[in-house]
Amino acid sequence: CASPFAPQLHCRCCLASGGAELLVRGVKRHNLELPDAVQKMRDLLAWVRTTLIAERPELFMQNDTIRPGILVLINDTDWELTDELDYVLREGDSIVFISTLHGG
Amino acid sequence: CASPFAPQLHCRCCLASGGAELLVRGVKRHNLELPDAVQKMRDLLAWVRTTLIAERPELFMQNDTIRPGILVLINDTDWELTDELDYVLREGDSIVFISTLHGG
Amino acid sequence: TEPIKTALSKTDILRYGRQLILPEIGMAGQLRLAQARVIVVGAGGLGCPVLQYLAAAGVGHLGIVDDDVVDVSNLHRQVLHSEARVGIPKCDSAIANLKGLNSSISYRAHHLRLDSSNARSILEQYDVIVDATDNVATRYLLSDAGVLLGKPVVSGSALRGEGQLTTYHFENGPCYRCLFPTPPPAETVTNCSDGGVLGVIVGIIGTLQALEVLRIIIGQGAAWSQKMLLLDGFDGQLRTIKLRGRRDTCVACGENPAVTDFIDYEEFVGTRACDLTTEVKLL
Amino acid sequence: TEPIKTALSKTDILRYGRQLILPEIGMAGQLRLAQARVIVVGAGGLGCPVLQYLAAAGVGHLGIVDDDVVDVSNLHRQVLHSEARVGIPKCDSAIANLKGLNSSISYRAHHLRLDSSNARSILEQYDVIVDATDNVATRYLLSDAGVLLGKPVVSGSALRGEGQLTTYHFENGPCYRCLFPTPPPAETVTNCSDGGVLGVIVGIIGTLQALEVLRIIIGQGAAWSQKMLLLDGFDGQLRTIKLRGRRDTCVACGENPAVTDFIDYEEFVGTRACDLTTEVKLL
Ligand SMILES: [Zn+2]
Ligand SMILES: [Zn+2]
Repeated sequence: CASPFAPQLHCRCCLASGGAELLVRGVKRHNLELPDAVQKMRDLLAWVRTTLIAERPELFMQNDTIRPGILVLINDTDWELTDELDYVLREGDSIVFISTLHGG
Repeated sequence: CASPFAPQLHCRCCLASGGAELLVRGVKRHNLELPDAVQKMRDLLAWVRTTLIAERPELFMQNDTIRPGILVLINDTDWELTDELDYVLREGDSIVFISTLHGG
Repeated sequence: TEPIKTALSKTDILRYGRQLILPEIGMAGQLRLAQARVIVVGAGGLGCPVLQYLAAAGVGHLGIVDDDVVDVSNLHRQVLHSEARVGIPKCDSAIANLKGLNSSISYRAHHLRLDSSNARSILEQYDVIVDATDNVATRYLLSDAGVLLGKPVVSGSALRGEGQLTTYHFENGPCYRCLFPTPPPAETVTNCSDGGVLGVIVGIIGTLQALEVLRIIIGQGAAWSQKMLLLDGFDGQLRTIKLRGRRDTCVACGENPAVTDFIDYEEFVGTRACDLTTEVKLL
Repeated sequence: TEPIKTALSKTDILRYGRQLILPEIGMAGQLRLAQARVIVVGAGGLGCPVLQYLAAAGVGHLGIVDDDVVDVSNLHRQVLHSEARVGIPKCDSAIANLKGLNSSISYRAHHLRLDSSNARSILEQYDVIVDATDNVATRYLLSDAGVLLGKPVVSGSALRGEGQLTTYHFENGPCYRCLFPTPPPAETVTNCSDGGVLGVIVGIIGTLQALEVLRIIIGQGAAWSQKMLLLDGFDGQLRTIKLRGRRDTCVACGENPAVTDFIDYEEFVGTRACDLTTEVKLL
């Protein structure tokens, strides 16, 4: 998908970093073509869990939402500043899952 | 004007840095309301020179274009990748003048 | 406690002249730096560049907390230490180097592991807390310290080719618990010794932490409060993301805080602070 | 010339273990670092962090060009030097410090000012050129050297609270002359000694330059070719801008280059390389 430095159109870009990429096949950038059933972030999380995650889905989600320690960004903004699970996805949205780092 | 990290709407943002701000009243961010006569970058340069620059305009422009050592960015892209002087300004464009630095 | 400096000397003006002439610093800013007290928790990969640039800039009082000793495997990223000082405490090794760079700073070594029993008495002596640690338990401790003692916490972290930087509890910004009310599963936590890190990543994040501390001291405000800087060195990307503000319901910094004193952080995060024994490292 | 290292020793593996385990480095990447030859032009504010992190990471051969001696007014930003080494050449001071950090690197001091008479014989010995200088003339010289000798130039600069970073002559990226065919008016040029600089700004840009060099050596490509990183420390902003590519009409790297050998750069830019005597400093 498009780099974060360019406008994102015609793709729903899904990025994982900070280690969260290890859950989604070790790949940081996913250019997703989502089925029509995926309308909200709630649907996207469930879809990512079943489609992209091969093992240990509990390290991605807990109780129908993201597990503690992963930040969710919608267009570079903390999803807590949006409707979170109820956020309605739009064409070209950039979704990022960041596992926070603890090393130093 | 809006920060470069937020979408720029309803403003033509003009930014100067790297020392170029010293030419435009020492201010880095200018939220410009341009008269209708300013349509292209060519017009903008002339308008900035007469409106914002108090002294020594030759340190901003030479021969009707920007002087050597100042990079011009249109929406974070080198203006050489656009139509340069003939670029037609659009509502919300971010224009940046960067004087390159030489210290170290 | 030493007397507070009230004026710059001629020597100071010679030494700091190149930054004194900046309007954002000036004589007043340089004097604020000289009076400032900063505690850097962790004299490892992040702590080294933070200490180096704060000492160089003339921050008058620098405290260092670390209970570890220098190992040869640290030297690819912990640039204040040296081959000759392998085996000696990192606090002492760092101070030996820093004294050579700027002998006019007052350095204080706290050669211990921070916990609920000692955090208050140490941290209350300082104005700004730098989180340069490598484990989740100490990050919660430092965030709570920021809230309980009313000090900003400039927090950096790094792993593999990535780094993150944010400032907690500054003006209306969030604390660590606002972002992460629940600790991550212990098995998802990896530190640099286990997961590896490219040395220059901690160098970049550490120098940016030093900038943030200097901004706070001279009254320019924090650049990364309610924001997080993300560095991906192998992707070649630097991005700033927008974070939530302070949460009214936060148990530490909210309206009705439940956390009114330091707790047992190792128990809270369910792992030892030093992360020596984690086994599964999926994340 | 020393023999080229063909395998890592057990000591290397102990020392670099934490970065060796990264898939982007591995044994092969670490060996490439050991074999690499990097020249850092300028052992000042930018050069110090570049050298520190390249030496720590195990870049096998480091050359340093600088004709200056350490002054106490350097110490607020030039963190490899020390109070005890004031008055000695910066090359030697830097190497004294770096040897303590990593004695296994081969260091070479070039205690001189680069000009058209000595540039080729010095620079051709290295694989990557780091531009950590403080004047326009040497920047043109290093860019031309990159083109004439076929080497990438990782260029950093800083002034006051701002910094810039870009890589010249890497794959299809521009050289300095592609961006700036004409030198700026001499009166608009200010260096750090005259204009001042916040020390940590050069620290941030220098560590980012070190990252760029490491990326190039291990074959990850340049992150800032055809791009420029802009840091505004007092604004708290880091931005990456998109630059033009290589210009067909460039007199140095274009289709029909007019610059086929080194020229007199001080004459070209109309000012002395050391910028000692500029007076009007509007920009
Ligand atoms: Zn909170
Ligand atoms: Zn060129």
